[in-house]
Amino acid sequence: MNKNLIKPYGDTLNDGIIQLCFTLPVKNSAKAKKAAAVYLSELNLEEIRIVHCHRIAENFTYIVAFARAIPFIDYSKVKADEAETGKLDFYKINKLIKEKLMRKIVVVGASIGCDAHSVGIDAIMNMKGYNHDYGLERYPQIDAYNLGAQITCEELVSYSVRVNADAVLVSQTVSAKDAHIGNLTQLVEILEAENLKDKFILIAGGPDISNDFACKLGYDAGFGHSTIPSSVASFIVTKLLKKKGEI
Amino acid sequence: MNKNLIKPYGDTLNDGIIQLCFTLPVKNSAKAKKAAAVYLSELNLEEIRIVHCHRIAENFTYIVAFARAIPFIDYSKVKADEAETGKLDFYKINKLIKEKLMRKIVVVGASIGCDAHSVGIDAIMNMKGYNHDYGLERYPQIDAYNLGAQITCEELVSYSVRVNADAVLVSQTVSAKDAHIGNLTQLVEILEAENLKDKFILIAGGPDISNDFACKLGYDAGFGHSTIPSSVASFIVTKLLKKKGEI
Amino acid sequence: MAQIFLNQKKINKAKALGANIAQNIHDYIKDYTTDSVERSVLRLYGVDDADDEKTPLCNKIVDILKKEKLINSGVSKYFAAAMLKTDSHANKTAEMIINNKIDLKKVLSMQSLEKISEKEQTLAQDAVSVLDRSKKVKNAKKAGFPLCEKPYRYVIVATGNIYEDCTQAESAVYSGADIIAVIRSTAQSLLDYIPSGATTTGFGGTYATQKNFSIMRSALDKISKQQKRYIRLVNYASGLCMPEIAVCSAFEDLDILLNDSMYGILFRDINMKRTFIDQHFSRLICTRADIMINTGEDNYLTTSDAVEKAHSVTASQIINEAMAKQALLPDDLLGLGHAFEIDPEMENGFLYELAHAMLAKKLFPNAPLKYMPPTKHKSRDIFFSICMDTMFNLASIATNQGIHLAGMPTEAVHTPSMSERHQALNSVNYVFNTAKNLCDEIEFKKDGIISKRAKQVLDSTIDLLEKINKSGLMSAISQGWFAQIKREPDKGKGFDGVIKKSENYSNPVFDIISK
Amino acid sequence: MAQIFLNQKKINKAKALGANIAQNIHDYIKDYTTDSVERSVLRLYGVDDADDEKTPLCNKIVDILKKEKLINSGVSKYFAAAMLKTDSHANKTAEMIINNKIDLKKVLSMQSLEKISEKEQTLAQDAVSVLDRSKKVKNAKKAGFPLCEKPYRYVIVATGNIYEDCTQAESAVYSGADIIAVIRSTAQSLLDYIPSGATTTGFGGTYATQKNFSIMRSALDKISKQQKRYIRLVNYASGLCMPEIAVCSAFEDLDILLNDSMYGILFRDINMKRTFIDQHFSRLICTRADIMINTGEDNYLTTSDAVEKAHSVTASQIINEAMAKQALLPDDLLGLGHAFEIDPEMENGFLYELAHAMLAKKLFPNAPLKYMPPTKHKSRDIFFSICMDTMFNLASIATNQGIHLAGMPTEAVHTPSMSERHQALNSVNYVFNTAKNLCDEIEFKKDGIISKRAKQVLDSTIDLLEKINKSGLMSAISQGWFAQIKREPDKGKGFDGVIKKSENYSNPVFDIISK
Ligand code: B12
Ligand code: B12
Ligand SMILES: Cc1ncc(COP(=O)(O)O)c(C=O)c1O
Ligand SMILES: Cc1ncc(COP(=O)(O)O)c(C=O)c1O
Repeated sequence: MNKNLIKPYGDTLNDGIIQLCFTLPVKNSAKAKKAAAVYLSELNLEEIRIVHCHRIAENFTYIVAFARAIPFIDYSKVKADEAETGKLDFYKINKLIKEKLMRKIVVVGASIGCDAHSVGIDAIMNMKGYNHDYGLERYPQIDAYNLGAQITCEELVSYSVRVNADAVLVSQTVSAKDAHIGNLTQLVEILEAENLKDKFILIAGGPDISNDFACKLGYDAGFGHSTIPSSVASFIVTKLLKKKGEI
Repeated sequence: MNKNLIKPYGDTLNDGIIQLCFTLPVKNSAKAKKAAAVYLSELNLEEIRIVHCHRIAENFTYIVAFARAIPFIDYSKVKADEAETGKLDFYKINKLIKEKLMRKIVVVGASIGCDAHSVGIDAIMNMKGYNHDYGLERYPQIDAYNLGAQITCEELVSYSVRVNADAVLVSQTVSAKDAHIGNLTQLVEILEAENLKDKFILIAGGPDISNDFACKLGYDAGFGHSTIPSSVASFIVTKLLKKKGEI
Repeated sequence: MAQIFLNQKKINKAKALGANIAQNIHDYIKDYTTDSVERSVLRLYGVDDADDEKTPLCNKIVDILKKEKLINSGVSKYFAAAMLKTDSHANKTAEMIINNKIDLKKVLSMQSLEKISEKEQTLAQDAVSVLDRSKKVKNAKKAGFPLCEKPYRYVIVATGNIYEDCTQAESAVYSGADIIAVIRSTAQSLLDYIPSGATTTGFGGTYATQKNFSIMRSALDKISKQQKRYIRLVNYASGLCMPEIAVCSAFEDLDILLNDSMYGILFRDINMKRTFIDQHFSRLICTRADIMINTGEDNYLTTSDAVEKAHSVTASQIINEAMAKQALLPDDLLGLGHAFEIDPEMENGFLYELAHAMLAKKLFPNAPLKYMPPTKHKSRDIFFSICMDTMFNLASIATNQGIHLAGMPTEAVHTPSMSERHQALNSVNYVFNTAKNLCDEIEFKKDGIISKRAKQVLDSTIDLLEKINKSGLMSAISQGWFAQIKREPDKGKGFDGVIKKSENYSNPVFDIISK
Repeated sequence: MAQIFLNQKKINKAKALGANIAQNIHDYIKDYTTDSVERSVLRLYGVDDADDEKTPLCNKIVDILKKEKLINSGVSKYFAAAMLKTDSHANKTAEMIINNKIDLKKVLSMQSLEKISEKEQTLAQDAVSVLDRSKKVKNAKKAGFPLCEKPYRYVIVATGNIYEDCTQAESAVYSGADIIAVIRSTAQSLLDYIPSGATTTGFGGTYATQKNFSIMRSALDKISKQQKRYIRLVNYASGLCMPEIAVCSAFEDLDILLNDSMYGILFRDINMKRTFIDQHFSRLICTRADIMINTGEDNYLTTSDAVEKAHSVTASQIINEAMAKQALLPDDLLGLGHAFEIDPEMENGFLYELAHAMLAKKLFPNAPLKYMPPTKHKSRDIFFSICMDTMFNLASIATNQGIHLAGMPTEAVHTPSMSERHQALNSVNYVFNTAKNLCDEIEFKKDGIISKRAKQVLDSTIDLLEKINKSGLMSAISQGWFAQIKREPDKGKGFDGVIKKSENYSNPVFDIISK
């Protein structure tokens, strides 16, 4: 077999074992259990074991299951979709800015809309940083302005124009009912309307944000859960150098 | 929409939310995370969120994910596959045996092959019973013989012939690498070879045994996890009465 | 209960400092009212309708009074006068005011001040009897069931859709919940009005509306009967409408309100004066209607480190208690908050958690402490999160807490789904039962890590309270001493809703319930 | 350590009863040998090959001796004589015997008894030096790493395929495991021989073969180096080949063997005489090769109730200890077993667990107690199982256990997969770290539930031991006093392998290592 073909591993190569948990909106009964198995068979699974069924409300049944997943995928054809950061560190980044850009760069960050979560953007911007990686405020070659949370798109844009930002960092944490999509889209629309879209490197971040997702919304990059500040700085510098034709 | 169509429920009807956990045999990396998402998309899932990836060995990545399942199934078309027991209780069963069969019935039980798990068959046979439901030994109208664990098929068959059993109960707990299938099949083959297959009501039980599965192997019924003794007695009596033409 | 030794003199000192800090705030706020306080008066007088654009009538009336610069005297007398004029019920009167059928500028001069004052008294008495009724109704309901054992099992529902919330709540009660909190839609606390009607479109929570309160209350009453235990209902007051939410909650027989004297300031950038005034009136209403308050000290530990800043939680509890006492809240309605938020990677972190939890018990022995689960350090590996919650559940039962917020395996992922709430409650039920009397069994070494830690936090608390007392609470907040968030006294949302009372200000409800 | 008060006199009494019970068994077994003991001698002399049908040569030789009715004198002298005759190595000699190139009936008379005896001595000395070598090698390896902190984190692998087992073990060590146990294929304990070679086809476990031992040992040595800590390897002795497994384990530098004086009798229906004789010789080998034994009291609680029959666990520990002392095992190799098996629905069950765990610590303060996780009452709701294991982990660290078997979320579902082991170890690592010194902090009330319970179990243990001492252990077992399973002295598997020693029986290895 093509050794690039992979599927989940339980305790033996290619056994395909996966665990599932979900609730079905039916009364707990032998029929509900069977329905769970039938349902899972629709998900390309076999040897389905419904190991636990429990009534968690009049008409709802909680289910724990194990099964073998049938398909293989070709791992050699998978393409990762993280932002390309070049993985530079604090020192390299400052050195590059100083030597190649020959000026400090300006970064503005905020958590926009009604999102009150500031810890994420703080982790990227504050001196202290995150997970033993310094925040942007600590970079001697970066002027970092953190506007905090609950900032309207308008405020963010006008501030960024005022300080002549190179990059604008936007944080979004609440994603229930796609709350984040509305906010992120609005910002892009405003920038486009004011012809500012290409002036800034526009970056989105938050636990539920992927690079793919952000790029689709019109951002230059997206950073997800447990991002470290230097990855972001790395991305910005690389992008600026590219713009300047330095790489 | 047809109200019989169902899918998993997270916190809103038909949101399809399910949780999954599995390991992929690849090095933890952005590519591994993406592969996990690609894989799940092969399972008829959408809005896939790979929320956690962790290296658990050089070339293995542990993954926790949430996603929305796409298909609906028609609940009205699902047919439960439990053994039909009629759900009689201790008193009704004894009464039926006494009044309709007019003789005690004989039941032999054992955990066969190299399976040393006896707690399951004991739960069904012993006086004490299981989950506040008396075991078969307690039934005045049943002569119950529990041979215990690690019993060979031959021993079980010859004993059952000797006591002129009405029903033979077989327990199987170890199912790793399908160990139980071998044992259960062997018993049926021996009975068939000796032309005894129709002499006994043949019942299999154990945590991983379903009625469907047992019937496919040639058993009259199969009972799974948390079976209570009265369900089994109920099944036996109903079956005997049917044979006798009493129902 | 498991015991630790603390110096009673130090406890007294901390409490005295708290009282002083609260008194200083009280001295300031007594001369002020707010938009929301005035709107509350209208709600108490019966104005609960909204116009076609869903703007509450009480907002419109207060806006008119503000435009006319009449607001400093309070809405009470104007509205009483208007009612005398229309001789109709409150909503009708409100409509007529809004439609310019009645001119508030002139309404006072249209009848004798005595008659107006009499009408105000009647309206106020009626309002207060509605608050009293809520207390009675709840007590009667509770009396019908066996006493609920502490810690109460508290879970949230947060679908955004009040009807789905009911489904979720029913399931949660079925799995053992004693308390259901309907989380508000994100940023509702910044709305300067209460939305109206049944709603189905919240983000990360469901709008707090009077109608939603009543829908959930009925659902819970139904489940209460089925499950044969009283189920408490919680919503959130802190925000720009603190006192109004309190009024609606009293109307709909809610049991508990998230109601912190500083949460809105710190976490919502709401103006501090506005908040201090609002929380006071809202708490007076809670006192009268027998609504327990829950404070939000747990939130500090989402932005600060739980070990480093443990004393800020304790200091805030002491201040919240002192302010609650100003609003006459009895101890048994004082659900002071704290949280199990220490980094799970810290060596002996659990010992510190026990120390913190016992310190709170020791400082507030009669308050039903609200203990929050780990949230900030929750893993996205939901299987690991369950371990953390199990340890939290144990800390709670071992230290005899009052209200136990069930931690969710998916805390770091999404608002909980039905299955996750079930998983969470399974753990709570198991631990509370299997370790039921552990708290009566254990003693901690006098000179051990736990005892030392409790003492140390108390000492730091006293230091902090002394500093706050010296500078005043408002200045303390502006220096970032809580949650490391700085807020200015005259900045923040809702500052324009702070109103200086004029000499002839009247608010007879306030007068009755603050006695 | 958390303390409970127990009467030292009672402890002494219990121990004395245990010693007496063991002495009685010892008096019986000293006159017997078994097929497996004799095969062990052959293995110790170097016979480790199998024939084309994979039957071990040592089995064939013992069979020949039995057929010829020579076995009562022991295999040693016959084999020594044969080796003198062939002047070749052990396997070659064995082959020649099997192929009738050498007639064992005649071999003794072919040379002087003195020479034979000399040869026996040389063979035995060499064998013992191999055992000694194993001890040295292990100690040298351990010395290369920092001391491993207790409780050791122990997990099982059970894929059935030794190569997959290595993959699983590597992952487990990566997640924090200190000990890897390779579970045997179901019912291997009933095989009256040790399979040979690398195997990939076990059911619910992997065959214990010398080759498999060595494959796993190398894999672990590699990971040890990477992870910079010594990783211990465990296999199972109890069964029809107890002493032979011990020999193979010593050859391959295993660290721990499941080795119980009664497990095989009760749970495998192995003849009790056979078991008593086998366990004694196998333990002598363990003592010499520095292999820790783990006893199996935990198993009792899978068929009996953990509260009702707690004292049967304690009684069995005392007997196992006494028998181990007969085999010269030092305390630090005495991994006595017990388990966290109380019904999770029992009120205050956790308090009882603590009492049981502390009782064991108090009775065997210097033994590295092997603490087993909940298994029987594990839920098929894996999320709930994690809660139970988390509480178990806490009980373990709070009472300072020696060896901690990590409970698996899927215990009630299937043998653990790689992800599940990771989940299990995450919980262990978290709890052991967050509650690291809890054991030094807590004291239990003298008259509390926990202290009373410990006393009560000790009292019942003494009662039971007195009864056993009166009737004799064999009769006690036949009356079902352990695990409620009855076994007859002369029934059960392997009884035909019990051999009365003749006057001129010789087993020089036994003689050396039992001194
Ligand atoms: C702390 C917290 C709060 C605090 C926030 C305090 C503050 N000043 O930030 C308080 C208590 C105020 C709060 C309130 C609410 N919260 Co909240 N909160 C959390 C909590 C516990 C931790 C979040 C956190 O601080 N993480 C730590 C940081 C460092 O991680 P991070 O945000 O992911 O950031 C990292 C990356 O994502 C990335 N990143 C983030 N932003 C950016 C930006 C850029 C440009 C880049 C490059 C990278 C980047 O880098 C960071 C470092 O690696 C989470 C649960 C959890 N454990 O995750 C819930 C959580 C986020 N909250 C939630 C909710 C629903 C709310 C409320 C709406 C509840 C309610 N109805 O009242 C309210 C209202 C909030 C609002 N309107 O925004 C939900 C969100 C569900 C969802 N997915 O939609 C969560 C997941 C809890 C839950 N399970 O229900 N919350
Ligand atoms: C107790 C136990 C043991 C005891 C058994 C003692 C005894 N005398 O029975 C001991 C310690 C000896 C043991 C040993 C082993 N065990 Co074991 N054991 C368990 C354990 C913890 C509990 C099983 C139990 O007693 N359940 C309670 C009874 C009441 O439930 P039940 O068996 O499901 O029975 C109910 C129904 O299934 C049904 N039923 C059962 N039989 C029948 C028959 C009929 C006719 C009917 C109608 C109904 C019926 O009715 C019963 C009542 O509702 C399980 C884990 C778990 N929690 O489930 C592992 C488990 C079953 N064991 C397991 C294994 C692998 C082993 C070993 C092979 C390990 C090894 N390699 O050494 C050994 C060897 C066993 C062997 N050769 O058979 C695995 C099986 C994995 C698999 N699916 O293949 C399990 C699941 C543990 C695990 N996760 O690895 N085990
Ligand atoms: C005291 C208090 N009030 C209110 C809230 C919720 O407020 P908002 O609706 O602003 O998110 C919280 C949240 O945790 C709180 O602790
Ligand atoms: C002491 C002891 N020996 C052996 C075993 C395993 O034996 P078997 O291979 O017979 O299943 C166990 C199982 O738990 C045990 O506790």
